[in-house]
Amino acid sequence: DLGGKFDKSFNEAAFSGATRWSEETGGSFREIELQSEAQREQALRRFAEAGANPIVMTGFAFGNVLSEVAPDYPDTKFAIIDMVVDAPNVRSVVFNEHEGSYLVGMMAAQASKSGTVGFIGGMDIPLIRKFACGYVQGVKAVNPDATVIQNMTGTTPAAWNDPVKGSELTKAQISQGADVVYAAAGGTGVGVLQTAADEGILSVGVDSNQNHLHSGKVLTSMMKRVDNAVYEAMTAGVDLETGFNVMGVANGGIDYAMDEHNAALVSADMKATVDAAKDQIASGELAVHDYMSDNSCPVE
Amino acid sequence: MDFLTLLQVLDTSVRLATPLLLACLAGLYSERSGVVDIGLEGKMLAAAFFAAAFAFYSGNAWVGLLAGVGASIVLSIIHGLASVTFRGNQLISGVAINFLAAGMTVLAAQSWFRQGGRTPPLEGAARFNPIELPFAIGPNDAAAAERPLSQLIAEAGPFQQFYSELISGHSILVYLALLTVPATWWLLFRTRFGLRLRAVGENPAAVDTAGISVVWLRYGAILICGILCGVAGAYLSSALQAGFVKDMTAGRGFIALAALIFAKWRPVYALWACLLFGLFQALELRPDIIENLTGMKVQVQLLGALPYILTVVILAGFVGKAIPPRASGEPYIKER
Amino acid sequence: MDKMPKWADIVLIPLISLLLAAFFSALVILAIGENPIEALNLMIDGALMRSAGWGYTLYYATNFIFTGLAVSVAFHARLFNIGGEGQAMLGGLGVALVCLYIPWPHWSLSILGASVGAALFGALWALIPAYLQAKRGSHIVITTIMFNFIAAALLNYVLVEMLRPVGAMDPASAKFPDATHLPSFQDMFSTAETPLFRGAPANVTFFLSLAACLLVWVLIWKTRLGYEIRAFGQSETAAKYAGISPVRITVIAMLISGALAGMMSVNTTMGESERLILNSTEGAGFIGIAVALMGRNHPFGVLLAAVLFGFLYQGGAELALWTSIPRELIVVIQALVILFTGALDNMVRHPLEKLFIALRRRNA
Amino acid sequence: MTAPAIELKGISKAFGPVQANKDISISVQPGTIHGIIGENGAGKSTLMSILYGFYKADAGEIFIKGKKTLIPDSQAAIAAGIGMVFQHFKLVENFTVLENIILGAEDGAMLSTSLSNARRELKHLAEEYGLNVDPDAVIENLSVGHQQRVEILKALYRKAEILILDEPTGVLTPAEADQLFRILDRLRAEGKTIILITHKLREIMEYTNTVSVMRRGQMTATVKTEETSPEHLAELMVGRKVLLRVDKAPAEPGATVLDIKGLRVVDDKGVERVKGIDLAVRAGEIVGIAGVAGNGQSELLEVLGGFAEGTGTILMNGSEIPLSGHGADGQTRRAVGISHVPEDRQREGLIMEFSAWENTVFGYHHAPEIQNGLLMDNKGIFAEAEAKMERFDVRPPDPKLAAKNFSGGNQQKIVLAREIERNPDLLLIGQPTRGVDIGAIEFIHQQIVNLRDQGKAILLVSVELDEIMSLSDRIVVMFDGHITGERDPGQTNEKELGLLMAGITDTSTVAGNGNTTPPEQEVHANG
Ligand SMILES: Nc1ncnc2c1ncn2[C@@H]1O[C@H](COP(=O)(O)OP(=O)(O)OP(=O)(O)O)[C@@H](O)[C@H]1O
Ligand SMILES: Nc1ncnc2c1ncn2[C@@H]1O[C@H](COP(=O)(O)OP(=O)(O)OP(=O)(O)O)[C@@H](O)[C@H]1O
Ligand SMILES: [Mg+2]
Ligand SMILES: [Mg+2]
Repeated sequence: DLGGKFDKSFNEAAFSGATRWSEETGGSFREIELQSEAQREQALRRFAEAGANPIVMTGFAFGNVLSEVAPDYPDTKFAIIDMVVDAPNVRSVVFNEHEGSYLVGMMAAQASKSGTVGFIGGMDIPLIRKFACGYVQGVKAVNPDATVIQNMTGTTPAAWNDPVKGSELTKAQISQGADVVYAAAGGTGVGVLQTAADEGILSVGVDSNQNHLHSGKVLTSMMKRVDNAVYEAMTAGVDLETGFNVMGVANGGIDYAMDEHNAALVSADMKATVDAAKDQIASGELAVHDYMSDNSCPVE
Repeated sequence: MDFLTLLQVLDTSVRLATPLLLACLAGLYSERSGVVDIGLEGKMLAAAFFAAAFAFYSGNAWVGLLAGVGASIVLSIIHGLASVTFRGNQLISGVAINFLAAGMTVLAAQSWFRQGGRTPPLEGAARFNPIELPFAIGPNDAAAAERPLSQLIAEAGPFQQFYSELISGHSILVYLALLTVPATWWLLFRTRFGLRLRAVGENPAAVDTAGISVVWLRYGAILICGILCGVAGAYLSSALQAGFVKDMTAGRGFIALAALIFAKWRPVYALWACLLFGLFQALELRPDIIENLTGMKVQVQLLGALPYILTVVILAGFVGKAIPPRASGEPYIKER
Repeated sequence: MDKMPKWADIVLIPLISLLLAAFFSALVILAIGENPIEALNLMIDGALMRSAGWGYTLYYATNFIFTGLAVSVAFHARLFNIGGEGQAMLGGLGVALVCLYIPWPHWSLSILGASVGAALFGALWALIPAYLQAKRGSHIVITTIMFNFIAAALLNYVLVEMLRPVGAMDPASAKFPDATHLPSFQDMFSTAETPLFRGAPANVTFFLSLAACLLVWVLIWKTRLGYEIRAFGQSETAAKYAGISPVRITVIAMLISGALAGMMSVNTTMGESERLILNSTEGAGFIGIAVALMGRNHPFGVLLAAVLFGFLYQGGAELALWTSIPRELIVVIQALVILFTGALDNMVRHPLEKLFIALRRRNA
Repeated sequence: MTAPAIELKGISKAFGPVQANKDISISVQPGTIHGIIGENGAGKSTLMSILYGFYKADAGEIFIKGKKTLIPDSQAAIAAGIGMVFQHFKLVENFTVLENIILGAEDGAMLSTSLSNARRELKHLAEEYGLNVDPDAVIENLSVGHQQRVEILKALYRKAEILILDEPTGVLTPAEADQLFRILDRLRAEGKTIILITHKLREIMEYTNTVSVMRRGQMTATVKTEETSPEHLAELMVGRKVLLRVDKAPAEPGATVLDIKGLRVVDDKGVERVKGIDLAVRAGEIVGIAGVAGNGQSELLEVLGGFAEGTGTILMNGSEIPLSGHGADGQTRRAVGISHVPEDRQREGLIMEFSAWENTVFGYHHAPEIQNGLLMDNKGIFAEAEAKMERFDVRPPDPKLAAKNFSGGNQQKIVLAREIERNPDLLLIGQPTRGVDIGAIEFIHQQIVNLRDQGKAILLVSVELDEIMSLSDRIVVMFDGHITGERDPGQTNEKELGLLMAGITDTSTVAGNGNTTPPEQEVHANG
């Protein structure tokens, strides 16, 4: 989606899924980054007419367009990520980001010494509030007295791409006492993680596994397996199963990242606590509130 | 708001004011010579990219700075060609330069690094790192004490807080930018070059008939403008940030122009104006402070628009009719 | 006595400038390792050789006609309106409110209503900078730029907090009712046997923009108001002598300019997306500057330049679709076009003038 | 005879299609004042600007003191000992006198030494030539006369041996002009060479040694001043006989058209420029306002014309007109029968980029007779413009030509044609012939008198005392925002008016003695 292919996060995940597919199968794919809204429809049609099948698109902004285009190309399969489009030849993939955010929130609360953690969102849209809300719930689950400082970077798409501001927001949060920050801000997050590393506090990455960006300084990452979703859609090819597909903790679509870069940061205790919650969510025992369900968040 | 919070906000203001100040002084030279430059934004952007790219290749922030300044100067020369040599419309030339920089930086970044129009992150000596002044509490002390820096500072006395938080710990370019203010004042009002520069912005015909070349004077000013914009851009990508991302100037060139008007084209006022705009931007990052001060929850959108709204308010309310250098914006045409 | 024939001024110079811009664009394409000839072919093929391509080209052109006219009307009063972007955004809001909250029986009525809404909101957004310029002397270039940023924040607030349907992810309004659907070129020109403009967003608003060209032409060159606007633009002191109120003309010219910029949203918001989205203007307000310049601030020139830029946009989209050339190439090409046609046009004009004078001397 | 101070050979210069100078040769003897006259647009300023290196000649050679000299820019001209005072001063308005003087002639890169050196030198020059100016005054606060002194000082500071003055007296009062010529005489006596461009034949006859006449880009004659006469020069200039005096019958004033009571005007800077004026103008008379520029005359005209605001009462044909707020604008004034020829035709009276025909309705574009429904009747306006231009002998008579392409005199004719042909009850007219050549002056004066003879009221402001004396039926003198006196032109003289213009109301010692007209008019002056 708008924000650029190499945001080290959402879009990059989609791209790497596609690349993985192409490397494994030798298939070829075309990709386009859009420059304008009117082009969304155009791109879909042109790809469909050129015989691309399936066509995978990432980002909720395609929703409207797809619902108009899909019926015109009944033989083409579409997959859309982050949005639900009800059409017989469309597979809609949505993620339970609030669940993953909950998990990293728990992690952050445990890692925090000051009892204050931060959240830095990208553009202020419901989706990002959904991230924030899940995160706060996770933090409070561990430490009900914790403070969560929340900032959104901006209100225009430029907010996905403003690391300078991300960096300054991080500094501001640090000066308010935050010692773990969670960046759900696309390219802006690069600045957040950088500053957190510079200033010696911990950060939490998003969408892709960002632990390696500053080894030993990124606590964990909330992984939204967009790459998997894209990979699966492409692997399925014309046989793509259409319909509604929720990716959550339960089916591995959402997870938090553990690897050699953050092994030293996460104690066994911390991991145990988070894994317990993960199991509960997976089994349905624990329901994390979804901001989008009613446009509000039970905790601040 | 306690003293330390105030210092923190001011600290952020200084950091954020630095690119504004450099760009504002750049604009000052240009407009004082009679050439309006709304392409500050584009020059900074181009400089930010080239500085980051060359700093990455060389591993040396100073090499990056030079490259950034070079890129900015190239755009300056284009502006000079358009507005001095070919006596075209200066506003339009500025608009074109902004577009050119916006497109070219991403194009070049993509073609060199293939990372979607950004440069790889800069590390170590490829960045301008904060300088710790003598006796200040800095990251080294924090490392030695094995405690967060913020805590150490919080425990220090007020003067030490002031010194360590606000005065120390900026990158060299911040201090350089601050030094540029008195240097500019001195150059403008105490030297022959300054006299001529001010004159050519007021009445180029007077300069011309006094036997001085209007063209060269203006190119001189435009060149200085390019250098300062170059430093501003390098600061953005290799001091404030660790690398280039597209459109990273985010309107700073325009805010700098507003500051220039607010400052009535005077260097010392420019410092205050830029610090004020820096403060607005710093406050935007601290909704908690605004909420404490006003006792209201502030909408993010309002917060984000705050610097722009305040700019308009200041221009309308406090500056009134600012009188620019008389010849600024008009090409000097002897014969038609 | 003029230095050269009029046709040279209005045709030859832009043409040569354009060629220069094309030449440098080709160099840029070469520099990033692509083939400029192929790129051009691709652009022409995608934008002009298929009816759907034209449908896109004209769709973009419609936007640029409106913003180009907006910039040029203000230019005639020597006001540099860089705020077309923000005015168009607010225009979109006007369109959305009109379409969402008034039950329209038929598109023909709704397009009128939406135009009024768009023009009103666009004009409103231009009013404050105009007033500040006229009364307080606040530089309009700066204030309109600031108002672009403020408009973006305002629109965001309205979309996220007010117009967004509950549960929707997009910061966008609900879809407009069907009665406000504007006939697209496909609806109008396609028949069962010959499908034309398939899926392209060009719609009746294009004809609205043509009408706007005509109206602006009449306004500027045939009416008292236009006379006053031009007089004021040429000399403020003389205008004052003639009893033309600077405040009045500044405000009126900007209102018209803002209204025109706002009307662009009829095309994007009502004609294409059929709902209000956050970023429907997409820089068209800025392209308007280039279009006005290339069109020499004349409505007919604006029309031609708008089509050219429409072609660039559509051709650029095709490039991005089928090659790995980043979309920013188009931004660079725009910059070069603005640079050569707007800022460096004397580079072409001066030698040409000399040439024509020499020719005349020889003939005399 | 010694080598000429300056010799120009075969100078040609074209501005685009306009051939401003065609193969001009001229030689100027050292220690003389050499006059140059010619119609507007004859190429005088261009020629001198070439000599000063401001423009580059297309062809030709320049010899200074017999030596061939290349003058590619003003730097070279200054080095060759040439100084020039342009018609429109080339001063930086918000700089001090001292800063203007050292600009381009600084000693060293630091300002402080240059400034102190210049201060010393300036004092010296001031004493030597009686050129007193405050070195720390800011230019924009100085009178034009003093600004001109600064220009002369600039040249002398640069050790100019040859001084060019382009229409130096156009904006000066008689007293200032006298002083200027005393200084020029002094310079000449020292052996300096002076070139003087002027439209005033009296100055030529009185002060020059030789005079050259230019016409349409060519040098038509160079003669010794003592061997010629004003009539002869005028004929050489214009190519026909010119009437140098205004030919007019005595006035027959009728009813009061304009009645001003207690008018006060405060300018943008908050300075009171008109300090309570009472004045009446009657039908069929020309009232001339004399005064040094900047004593409130301009502001008076601007308030009457509706583009400045004031307080007090003004009755036009017996009914009051608003002086501020709504209705105080040019449109409303025109509607009640006031026409206005502004002082600055290029900045106020015309839109230079508009074609002549569009300019012929400028200010009257709302008039109902030129409307065609909602639109303007452009065809009708064009046809009318063609006729007007013919009646007023505007050259070239091409309505499509942009105003900027006409010479100063012809531009003025376009303005006059527009304002006079409206047949106003009251014509306000400021500096009608400033910088206009004598051929055009003759015509313009005749038009003004004709209008009066049709029974119209005319209020004339001019800094040219000659013009005031010859056109007016009644002369009012303004000083410092007040009226200091009113005189009958037949019964006064330049000396007396000069005293009034300096604010001295006791003029008994120099009062005029021509007492042909009985003092029948009521006196409004209350200096
Ligand atoms: N800078 C210029 N560019 C183009 N044309 C010019 C320029 N200056 C003068 N001209 C033209 O050259 C011709 C000669 O002009 P010039 O100013 O030398 O006349 P002049 O004799 O000084 O007239 P005046 O008595 O009005 O001062 C005129 O036709 C004028 O329009
Ligand atoms: N830069 C220029 N370009 C074109 N024409 C010019 C230029 N400068 C002067 N002219 C023209 O040259 C002629 C003479 O110019 P000059 O500057 O002497 O003014 P003028 O018309 O004599 O007016 P005045 O002497 O009353 O100020 C005018 O026709 C004027 O329009
Ligand atoms: Mg002249
Ligand atoms: Mg003249």
